Amino acid sequence: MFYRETGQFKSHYAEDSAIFPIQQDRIALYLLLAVAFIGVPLFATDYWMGSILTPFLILSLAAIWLNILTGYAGQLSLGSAAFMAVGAFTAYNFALRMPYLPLIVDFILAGLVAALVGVLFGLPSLRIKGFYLAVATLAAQFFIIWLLNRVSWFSNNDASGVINAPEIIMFGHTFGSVTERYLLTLLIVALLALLAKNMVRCHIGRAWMAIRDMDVAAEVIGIKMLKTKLLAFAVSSFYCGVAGALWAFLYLRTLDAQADAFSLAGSFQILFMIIIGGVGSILGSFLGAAFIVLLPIFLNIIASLFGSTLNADVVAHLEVMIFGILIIFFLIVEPHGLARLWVITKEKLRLWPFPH
Amino acid sequence: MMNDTNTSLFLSVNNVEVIYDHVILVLKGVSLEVPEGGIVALLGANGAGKTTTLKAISNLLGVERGEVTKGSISFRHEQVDQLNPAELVKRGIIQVMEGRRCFGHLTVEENLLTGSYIRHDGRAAIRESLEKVYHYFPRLKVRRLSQAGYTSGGEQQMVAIGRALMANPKMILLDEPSMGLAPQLVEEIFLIVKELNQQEKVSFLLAEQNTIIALRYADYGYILENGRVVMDGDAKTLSENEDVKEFYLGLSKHGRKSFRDVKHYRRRKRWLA
Amino acid sequence: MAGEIAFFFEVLISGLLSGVMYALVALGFVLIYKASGVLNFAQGAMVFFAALTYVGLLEKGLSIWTAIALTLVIMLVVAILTERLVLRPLVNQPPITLFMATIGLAFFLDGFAQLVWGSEVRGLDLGISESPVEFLINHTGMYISIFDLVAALIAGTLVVLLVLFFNKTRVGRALRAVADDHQAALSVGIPLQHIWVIVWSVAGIVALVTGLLWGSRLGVQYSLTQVALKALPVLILGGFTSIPGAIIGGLIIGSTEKLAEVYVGSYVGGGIQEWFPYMLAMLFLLFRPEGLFGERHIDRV
Amino acid sequence: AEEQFMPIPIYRTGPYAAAGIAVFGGFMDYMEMLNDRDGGVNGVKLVWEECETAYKADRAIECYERLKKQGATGATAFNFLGTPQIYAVMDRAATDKVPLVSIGYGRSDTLDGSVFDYVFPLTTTYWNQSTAKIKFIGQQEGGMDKLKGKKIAHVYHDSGYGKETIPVLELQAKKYGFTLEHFPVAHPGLEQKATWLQVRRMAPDWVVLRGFGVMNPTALKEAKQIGFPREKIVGVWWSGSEEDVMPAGDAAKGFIAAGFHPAGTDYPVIKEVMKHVYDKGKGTVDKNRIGSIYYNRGIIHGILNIEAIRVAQAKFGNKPLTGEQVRWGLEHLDLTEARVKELGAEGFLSPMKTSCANHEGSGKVRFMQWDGTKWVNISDWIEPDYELTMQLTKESAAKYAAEKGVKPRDCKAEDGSSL
Amino acid sequence: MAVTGRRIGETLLSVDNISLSFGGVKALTNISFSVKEHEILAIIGPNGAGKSSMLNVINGVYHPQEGKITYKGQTRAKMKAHEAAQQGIARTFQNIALFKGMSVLDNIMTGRCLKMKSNFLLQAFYLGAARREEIEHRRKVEEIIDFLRIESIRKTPVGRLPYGLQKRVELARALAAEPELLLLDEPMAGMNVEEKEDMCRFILDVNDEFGTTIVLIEHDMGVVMDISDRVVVLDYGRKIGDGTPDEVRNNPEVIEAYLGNSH
Ligand SMILES: Nc1ncnc2c1ncn2[C@@H]1O[C@H](COP(=O)(O)OP(=O)(O)OP(=O)(O)O)[C@@H](O)[C@H]1O
Ligand SMILES: Nc1ncnc2c1ncn2[C@@H]1O[C@H](COP(=O)(O)OP(=O)(O)OP(=O)(O)O)[C@@H](O)[C@H]1O
Ligand SMILES: CC(C)C[C@H](N)C(=O)O
Ligand SMILES: [Mg+2]
Ligand SMILES: [Mg+2]
Repeated sequence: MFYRETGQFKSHYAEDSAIFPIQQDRIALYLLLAVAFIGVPLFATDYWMGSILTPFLILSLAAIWLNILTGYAGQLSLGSAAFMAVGAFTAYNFALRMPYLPLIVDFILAGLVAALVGVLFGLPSLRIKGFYLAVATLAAQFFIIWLLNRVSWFSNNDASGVINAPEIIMFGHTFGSVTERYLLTLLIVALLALLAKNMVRCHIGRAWMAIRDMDVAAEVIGIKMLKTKLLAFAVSSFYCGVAGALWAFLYLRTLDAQADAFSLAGSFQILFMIIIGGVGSILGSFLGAAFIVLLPIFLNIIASLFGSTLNADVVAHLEVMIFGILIIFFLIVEPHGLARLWVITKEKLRLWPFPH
Repeated sequence: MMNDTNTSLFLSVNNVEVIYDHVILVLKGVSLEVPEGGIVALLGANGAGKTTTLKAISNLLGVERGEVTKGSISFRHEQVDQLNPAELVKRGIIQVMEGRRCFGHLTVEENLLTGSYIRHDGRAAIRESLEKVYHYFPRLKVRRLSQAGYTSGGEQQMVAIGRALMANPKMILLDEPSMGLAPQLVEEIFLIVKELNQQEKVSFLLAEQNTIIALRYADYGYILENGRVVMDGDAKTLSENEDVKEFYLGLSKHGRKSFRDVKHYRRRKRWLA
Repeated sequence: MAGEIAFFFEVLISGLLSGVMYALVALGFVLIYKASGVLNFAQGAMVFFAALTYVGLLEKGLSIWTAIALTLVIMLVVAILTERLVLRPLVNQPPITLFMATIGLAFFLDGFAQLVWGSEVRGLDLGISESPVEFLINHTGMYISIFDLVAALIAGTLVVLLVLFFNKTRVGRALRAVADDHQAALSVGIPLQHIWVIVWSVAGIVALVTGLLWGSRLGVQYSLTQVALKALPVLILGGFTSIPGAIIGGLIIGSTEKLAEVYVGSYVGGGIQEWFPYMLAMLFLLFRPEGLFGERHIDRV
Repeated sequence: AEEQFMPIPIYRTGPYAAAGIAVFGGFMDYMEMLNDRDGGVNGVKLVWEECETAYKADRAIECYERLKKQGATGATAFNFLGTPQIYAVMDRAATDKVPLVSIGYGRSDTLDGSVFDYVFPLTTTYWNQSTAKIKFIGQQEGGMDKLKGKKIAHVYHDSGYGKETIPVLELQAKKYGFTLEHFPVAHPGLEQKATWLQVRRMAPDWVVLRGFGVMNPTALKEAKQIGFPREKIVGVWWSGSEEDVMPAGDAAKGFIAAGFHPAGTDYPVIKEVMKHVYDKGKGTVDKNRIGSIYYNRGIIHGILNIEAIRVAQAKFGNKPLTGEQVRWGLEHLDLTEARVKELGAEGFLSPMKTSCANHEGSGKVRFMQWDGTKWVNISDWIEPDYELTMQLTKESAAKYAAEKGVKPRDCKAEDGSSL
Repeated sequence: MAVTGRRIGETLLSVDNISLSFGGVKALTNISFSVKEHEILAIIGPNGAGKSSMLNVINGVYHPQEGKITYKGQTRAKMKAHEAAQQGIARTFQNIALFKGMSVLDNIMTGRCLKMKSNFLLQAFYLGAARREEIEHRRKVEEIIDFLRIESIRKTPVGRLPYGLQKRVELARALAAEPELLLLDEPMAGMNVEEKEDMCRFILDVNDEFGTTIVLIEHDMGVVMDISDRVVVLDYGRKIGDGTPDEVRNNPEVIEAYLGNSH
């Protein structure tokens, strides 16, 4: 009833191709941003901001990388986590070795170096497709982590290989508190998400989708395979690199080539996010990250409520099982992910209360 | 609807409604009947719902998130809407899907053999059917060892039809059999249809855009528009209807007009009133 | 034989034998890929589940053969339930969706196996000796263990059986049809459901064999799920759809990774066998994008 | 009643679950026993909550943040049971004033309490342990001088944990003149053929094994397959549980591992746990796991953590304590022979004493050998080579302090201790 | 029947002695013909004759083993598909090759990819040039949408459209590139007469209004004979006829091989 677009006429193509052409959506977005930027810092606990929302945002960014690459450009990759590691270590080394650079530059460099590495490992995609490519990207995953681990220069010759990230000083301000770090993360993520959204709705995004959907036809139309694919690798790896730097600097505040987030498990986790969230949807990246990051924690919290009544071992395994079941359940409900579920719900809402 | 078919009632579709994705209503109560040994044509513009109707019968909708939400379908007095496609094929209904849908990685011959999966009458019998298909489509024999994915569009269409024949069906749902076939071959396919119909008593329900030929070979026809049957009747009656002539046969009062002369302006169809 | 040369051969042969163990895992993947065009992420979990169920049953006092039989029955039930509850509702969905569903399944099986049997580490003794073959030590100076030889034998037999099964039965053809186009396969009367149950059951059997062999090596514990990682490069090298490809791929990967680790690894700090197989497989794909025996991707307009 | 909150960042899932469940199980059972027997600690009831880390640093951080403010006075102390986790949480803990306790693992240089106020690598650090290992090998060879020219292979878990001892080993190789080669094994360590073939080629006199989880039985099996005597393999104590050797079956016989406490149930403290917990139908682990190495290590965790609470209560009063107060307790642990006996842990826990400068407190190591069914002690308590490790610790801690801008406390002034 | 405002000009494209084979299969043997500016040329022939392959050769999807192609005066043996696009060759496909995951509008917009120049950073920030460019091209695309009368399905994902409309969208996408040479592979397959009439109208209009040269493959002889200026007939890889519709219609070899007697 209330979710209607009647009365909203568009007189310009610009309006029609806005990110949120429907006014209610725009209002909702502004509200969401207001909550995120103002409400959360005011009301949320440090635990929520620092340990749930911050990693959630960073992982959303990583999910955006994979969504650009897989969801839009159709190149399946299982090397996400390694590219995050590249970003993290790049930022660290620039911060360490060129302390005069502003940290924000380090982050950008983290993205750029990751982009470079991404392009390098993206080259095989010109010949290899589908699951073959996915498995081949594991080469990147294992090789990069091995290299970071083996060449101790990357971790400043630290014996354990576990190093602490430097203080976050930007614009002459030290981001010491959880709230500040959360806000910084939010700002970066929101900005990059906006850029991603812009890209995918522009020419370049369409080119990516075209090679995803049918590469031969795309080529016939005049899309340059090499350039477009590699650009997808570059842009998305940039995101991943930044995500990695944020992860190390703003969330974990340690760097470790062996960290779970940089391991194969991390790569898979990011893949889960986009599949659950919705392949080919920026919104889906966020929804998926929420699902994958928050669900286990919620399950764990719920489980701890039963702590006394149920055997803890049983609960731990039940958690894993339920997580698995929920994945399957959501896929069956909507194979195209949560974002699609959201769209369909909106479509129904539009028709409500008159079906069909 | 058909009045004298109760005795030979074969396939009957009653007031079927289909919804895709829980929101898109496509068929809005379609009813039709195919008598035993009949050839029935399903005509209609693009998007009218012909394919959907056929898939509703063969129960292939489920995998596209489509759903029969109302109505019923029976085949030889048996309710079949709940049967899975394999069961239906066993009972003798097989669909030739629109757009060929060959198994790209299988060779032409392997494609044909997949059609005999449900059969248990021995290798020799299957071999015989295979020869029969090759007899109908000699081109396939030439290409039998090529991967179907690399054959031409028309060849793939032949594979798709041949594959269905391999199941020894009693009733074939043919979705746009003529699409992409050279004129001779179209003629040939319809001749094959006729032959199967007459000699092996196979019934046909065919969705076809080539109305001229469809009405020439069919006994009966339904016209579907926007998910509803708007007209039905003997093939003859239909082909004499003014609207059908104009919109489906491309004939005006003065015979066939050249495609060059068509203007975008057009008359309204009467049944849309 | 001179020391270095003998050592080279020893590395080579142990590599080949490890390769057979990898191939065993890869087989399970191939089966399911053939039938649905999807990488079955749950294969590792199935290996773990099968092995754990088997030792669990042994602990309950069952005899070896009853335990094996019962485990097989349980794997069949898993196959049926998987088809009914996971695959059937997802027919005709893009491969990536099915892939994700198998990931969900993997979580479930991991959790379920440990829920039922606990997460303790268990030993598994198949009664096959791990000692090196004396004869070979005495005559060639090479240390090759009996266990490895037996494992190779079992894997070889399994491959032969599977190849026969898929080439001599109509199921084989139907499988490939299903992998190409679920809906079209349905339309010609291929009962997807049965096919999937069959394939998942066979994959379950392969998982049990794999689980027993690997489990007796590593102990039956959660890490068994990780053996799947060893199979992936084998898969791409051999081709996702080829059973012989799994064996050949396994042999190539196994031997080259060992040689690389021993002869190259020491110069760069070691541990290169983590990535070496993947790199090798990737480079190989540049020349043959469908692996050694995989089916070519059909690209036509 | 008043309650003292203990966070339990356990791992019940993943490749290392066996360790997580048993160690934390012992820990929780010990607390349960105290609650049942004494009504807690001096009238303050012990409460705890689990959080699953899956042995992952990132989840550990989340658990840390979730639990650090729980309970009336916040978390008592965190025992993460994992070196990477300690590294990851260290800075946060210092800021939040919550102590981290790492019993037999963690970052070795945190021994230096003047720099790392909030980290307590109680009993023995990896560095100290490692020197004890080499001493043990020396003893077996008939004297440290006999090590000259010997070959030692170092097979380690390729992780922060595994690499921790490389610098110490290198120093010792130089000092005693043995050749050392490093062989990393990638997590989780399923495939070690190539590694052991290389070991065979090197033909070392001894192998030092720093494994965890599945890496251990696999290593032992491979060793057997290449015919390397298990009696010449000395493992870290995370290679020395029943779970590490049982899956290897026959292949594990003769394998030697370090330890800082025995297995078995013949100790009053364990009897108490059985009586007050298991006999009442409670308890977190399978009964037959009681007395296993991991479980007993959990009991040690219980004893040491709770003892710190007691010590702190003596100073701050018998009420729930903050992390900061418990920290004081941890720094003033003094488990004398007599006190250990009181605790029912005679022969179970070696006496120890912490100070401002030394957060480790003990450092003695003992070696045991697997006879196919159980661990048998084969050595006395061996003192680490403090001379070597303290130097390294000081340097490393100083470097950390400089990097982080931490001003080391003046321990001389505080309690007269120094390294 | 001459249409006003349309003059057939010089040779735009000529193929010379093209031979193409796949493994053992000879898809094309020694084919030569030429296409003149503003002309509508039809290629007909039985199934598997090599018609689609011929189009694939012209726009660089297949590379013939022998022969050469002269387009706008430039002779070459081989070119890449996207180069062909750059030179103004656009096409539609026999098995619809739309981008299934995108909306109709986006599909058509991809057709203009060669005309969009702003770099991706500008696009990311959606600034100035990039924004203007998007909107300007959108305007152009809307014209095509109007022209083909598919306004109402603009935002629909193409996968949901019925077959006939998909074909129309594909044409729109090709038109969006404003090609000089348009290759249409069975644009009217699967349409009923009414829809074919529409399609013919569109093709003729494109040819008329934009002066686009068109090569089309079609099995409906009515259509072919009515709208094409010239017809090339292929049979199993060989050319067996080339001439005006009337000439071809009466060529006995063509009748034998393709038309049969009913036409
Ligand atoms: N999977 C689907 N999801 C959503 N809508 C669909 C789906 N399949 C078909 N439709 C819609 O249903 C309507 C009828 O489609 P159908 O394919 O049955 O038409 P048709 O008569 O066969 O047309 P054509 O002659 O083009 O083949 C169309 O409007 C189409 O958009
Ligand atoms: N990529 C390919 N690989 C192998 N064979 C091919 C390939 N492309 C086409 N062919 C073969 O070349 C021959 C000509 O095919 P083409 O598609 O050009 O036919 P067509 O004239 O378009 O037929 P139709 O009218 O049926 O579409 C066919 O026999 C086909 O099987
Ligand atoms: C149980 C663990 C504390 C051992 C581990 N490998 C570590 O030191 O991190
Ligand atoms: Mg249709
Ligand atoms: Mg063609």
